[in-house]
Amino acid sequence: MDMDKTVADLAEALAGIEDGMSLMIGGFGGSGAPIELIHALIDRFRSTGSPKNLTIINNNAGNGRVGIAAMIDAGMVAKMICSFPRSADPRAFTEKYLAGEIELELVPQGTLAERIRAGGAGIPAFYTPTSYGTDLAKGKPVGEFDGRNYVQERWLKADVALIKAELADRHGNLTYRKAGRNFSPLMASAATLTIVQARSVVEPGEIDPEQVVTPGLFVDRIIEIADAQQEEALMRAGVAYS
Amino acid sequence: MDMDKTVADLAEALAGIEDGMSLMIGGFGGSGAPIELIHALIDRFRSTGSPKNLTIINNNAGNGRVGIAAMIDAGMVAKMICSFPRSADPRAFTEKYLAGEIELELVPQGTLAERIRAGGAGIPAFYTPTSYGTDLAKGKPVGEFDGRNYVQERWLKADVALIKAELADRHGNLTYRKAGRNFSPLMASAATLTIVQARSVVEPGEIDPEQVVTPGLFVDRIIEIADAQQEEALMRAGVAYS
Amino acid sequence: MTEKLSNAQIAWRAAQDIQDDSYVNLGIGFPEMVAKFQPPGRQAIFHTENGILNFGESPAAGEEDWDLINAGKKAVTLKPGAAFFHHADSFAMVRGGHLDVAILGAYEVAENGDLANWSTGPKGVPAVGGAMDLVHGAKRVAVITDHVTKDGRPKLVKRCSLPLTGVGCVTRVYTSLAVIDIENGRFVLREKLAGMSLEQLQALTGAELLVQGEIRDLSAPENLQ
Amino acid sequence: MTEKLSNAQIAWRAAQDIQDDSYVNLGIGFPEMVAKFQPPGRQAIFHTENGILNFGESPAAGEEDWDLINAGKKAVTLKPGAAFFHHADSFAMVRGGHLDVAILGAYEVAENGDLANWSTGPKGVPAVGGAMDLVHGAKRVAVITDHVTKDGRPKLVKRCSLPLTGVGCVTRVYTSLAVIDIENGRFVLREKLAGMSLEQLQALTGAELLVQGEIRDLSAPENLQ
Repeated sequence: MDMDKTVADLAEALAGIEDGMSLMIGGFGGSGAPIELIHALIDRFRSTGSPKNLTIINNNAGNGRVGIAAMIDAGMVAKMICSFPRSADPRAFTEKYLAGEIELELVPQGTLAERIRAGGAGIPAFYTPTSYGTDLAKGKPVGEFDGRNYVQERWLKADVALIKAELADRHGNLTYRKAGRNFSPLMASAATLTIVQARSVVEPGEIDPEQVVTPGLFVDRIIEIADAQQEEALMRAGVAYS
Repeated sequence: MDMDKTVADLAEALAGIEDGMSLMIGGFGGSGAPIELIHALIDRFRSTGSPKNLTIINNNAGNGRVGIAAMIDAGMVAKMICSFPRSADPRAFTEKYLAGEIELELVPQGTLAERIRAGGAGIPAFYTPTSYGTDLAKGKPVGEFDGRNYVQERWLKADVALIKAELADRHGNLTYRKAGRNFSPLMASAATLTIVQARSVVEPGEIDPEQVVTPGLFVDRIIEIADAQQEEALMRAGVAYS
Repeated sequence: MTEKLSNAQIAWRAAQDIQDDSYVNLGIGFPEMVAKFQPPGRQAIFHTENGILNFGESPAAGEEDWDLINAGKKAVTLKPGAAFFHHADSFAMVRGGHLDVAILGAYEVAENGDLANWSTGPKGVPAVGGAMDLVHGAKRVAVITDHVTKDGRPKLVKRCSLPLTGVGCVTRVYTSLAVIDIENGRFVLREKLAGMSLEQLQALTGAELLVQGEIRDLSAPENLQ
Repeated sequence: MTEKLSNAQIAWRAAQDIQDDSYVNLGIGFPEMVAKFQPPGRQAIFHTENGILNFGESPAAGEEDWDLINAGKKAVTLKPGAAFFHHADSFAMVRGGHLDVAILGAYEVAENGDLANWSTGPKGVPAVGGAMDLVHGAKRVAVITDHVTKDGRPKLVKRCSLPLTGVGCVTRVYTSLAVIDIENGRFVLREKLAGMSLEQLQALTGAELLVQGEIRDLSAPENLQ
């Protein structure tokens, strides 16, 4: 029968996310953040105590009291892998970090993107000039090519990716909205289970094949969230998901 | 003033291509092959004796007696870097190769694509499972990651890229036609000088920012060729560019 | 009873193992035939190296669009839900383990899973294409092949004598005579033609065939096109 | 005569060196101000790490689209000819040498071109963002900064004492007092405020200022907004 990756509800979309897993979460600040998927996962944690001890991979570490910040507040997150754990309102992460209750792996932004891309592309390691000679390169192998020094970086994969898309067809072909694209196409390729909330689910063929940004083979589950919330707007409105 | 990368004619588009340079030429078979740029370069060689001793980077090594095959026939090409120097009519390359008159660097197709992408992305080297344990890995460093063996491959850059696009705006933002995309976005990023023939040149803003495939910063010159020839059609018609 | 399966029958047999909703790459040439024999009710999505997902059959003669071709440079069509992408993204799909199965041809397959399918030796013009990439990454790498060469020598061997495409990469071989899994560096016989004895098959095979449990009859419809 | 240039004046001065048709990345915070002072008749195209080329000014209050932001998470607009792309492509532009100039802030710049601009030490929450990527790749990496810290210590130093962002990466520094090139591991003075002597400037600088040829007057329009 014709392929259909849509699921009935948020609970089904998030099934199988377990304690200790690594989650890549799309978005750069509030742009592209899959708030409904995140909040539904928080709901599950509140009602069942799971998933916890999660490693979250995102450029940032949450803003205000919603989204990733609310996951941190709820106590679901053991470790953040990110480039910039600051924001307009970084309290959720800052408090836990300074209390020693959350681990931080700080990765330069371009290296973070390239490591995720490498994870999706089957490239176990690559060399980059970024961070050479700095504290963030400590302990990493270095290599010299054509007289210039580089740091060897490893791929980054995850158990799950949570992604916000604009259009999704039932096969999982995706488009994104404006700069909401950011890390999401990379993360979709680097996770074992890629879960997408899309503003609109359409029939295969309704997205021009030349305009597909994430081809469907990277996507496992799709749920339509027509009126998704925007993290930045929630944060500015002072909303706390608690 | 507003950026304008269009040039007046093919001669201006190709200015500065000199003996001994490396040229990435877009296309996979006839799909995406910039025939008018190639043939204009052959014209220049015929009238001036230059450019010659070129290194050509393409998936294939020409077909029939047009395009890259005609460059080889004309005696402009010293070396091919490609994955598959065979075609429906591979005589041009085969004859020169068997006569020892042209050098071949054979690269697995995915490794060729990734090396070019690495060239454009500032990644001097990466590891891939492809070709491990085969003749094509001989002499290359190997590395073990998570118990599996990989081959270290180097980036590939070129002096010039010749690209066929569908739409180009004056800033150099490009779209491609169907599978004519193939290596072209990678090559556009990995060459010092990227020269594009586009079916249609449009004003900035006429290509939806979400549908740009090659952003303009990778492009240096644009020429509109409204009725471009198709290599496969020429080959099947028995055309020889001589 | 057939003396041996035709190429179409081998392709048919391989197609029966492709699960619904699979992402599949078929090597150029003979393996392309597998696409014709998808069981009714199942949908596989086909990937081609030059940047298309979910392409379909060849267009009618005269309807070809030469910007819409597969890795074998043959004109194809698109199915609803197709996508285009560039070559680096295409091989990210391959190398990154996103294809469920790749089905390739072979000159030789060794019992340790080594595959030789790109070069018959130092003569002529070497050409590798995407074969060395495809053997790494797809979750399952299968081979379809005649059981023996045109001059009767085994293609299933102890160790490959021809230049390798990949090391330890093949997990199943569909031949004109048998279906054989490669497990722990050994050929394990799963199916053989009913009219052929194990001894006959072994005599045509260059390494020992292990028997573990039932050996099913290998059969395929007659008159496949 | 100004005692020192304001931030706006430093940004204005840096903007004068951005050539027509340049591709430019401005670090978050103070460097973003450079975009306001492009000379008339010149067009630079601005890149932001989160995947936009050719973005424009902030929208009016209330008109923000929070999917259309820059690396500083500020709402922006698009100019005709803009493009979106994902983060790996965005940093391919950075790392691959496709930007003509990156203009960044600094805690310290050393005469060997080392830059420290991401961490003031082990206290608090460390955050690096794209700074370590931007310092490698752009054809020209310039810094804009006050000449001294708030408590009067030199920011241009012999060797950085704070954690490095990049090694030997800065080629020009625009300060509140001077324009200084970094060549062969030395500070070369190009411009200084007319009312300031070389000795006064040297006293505020943590490493020797080389003088090669003419030293021009550093000046910028008053009342820049």
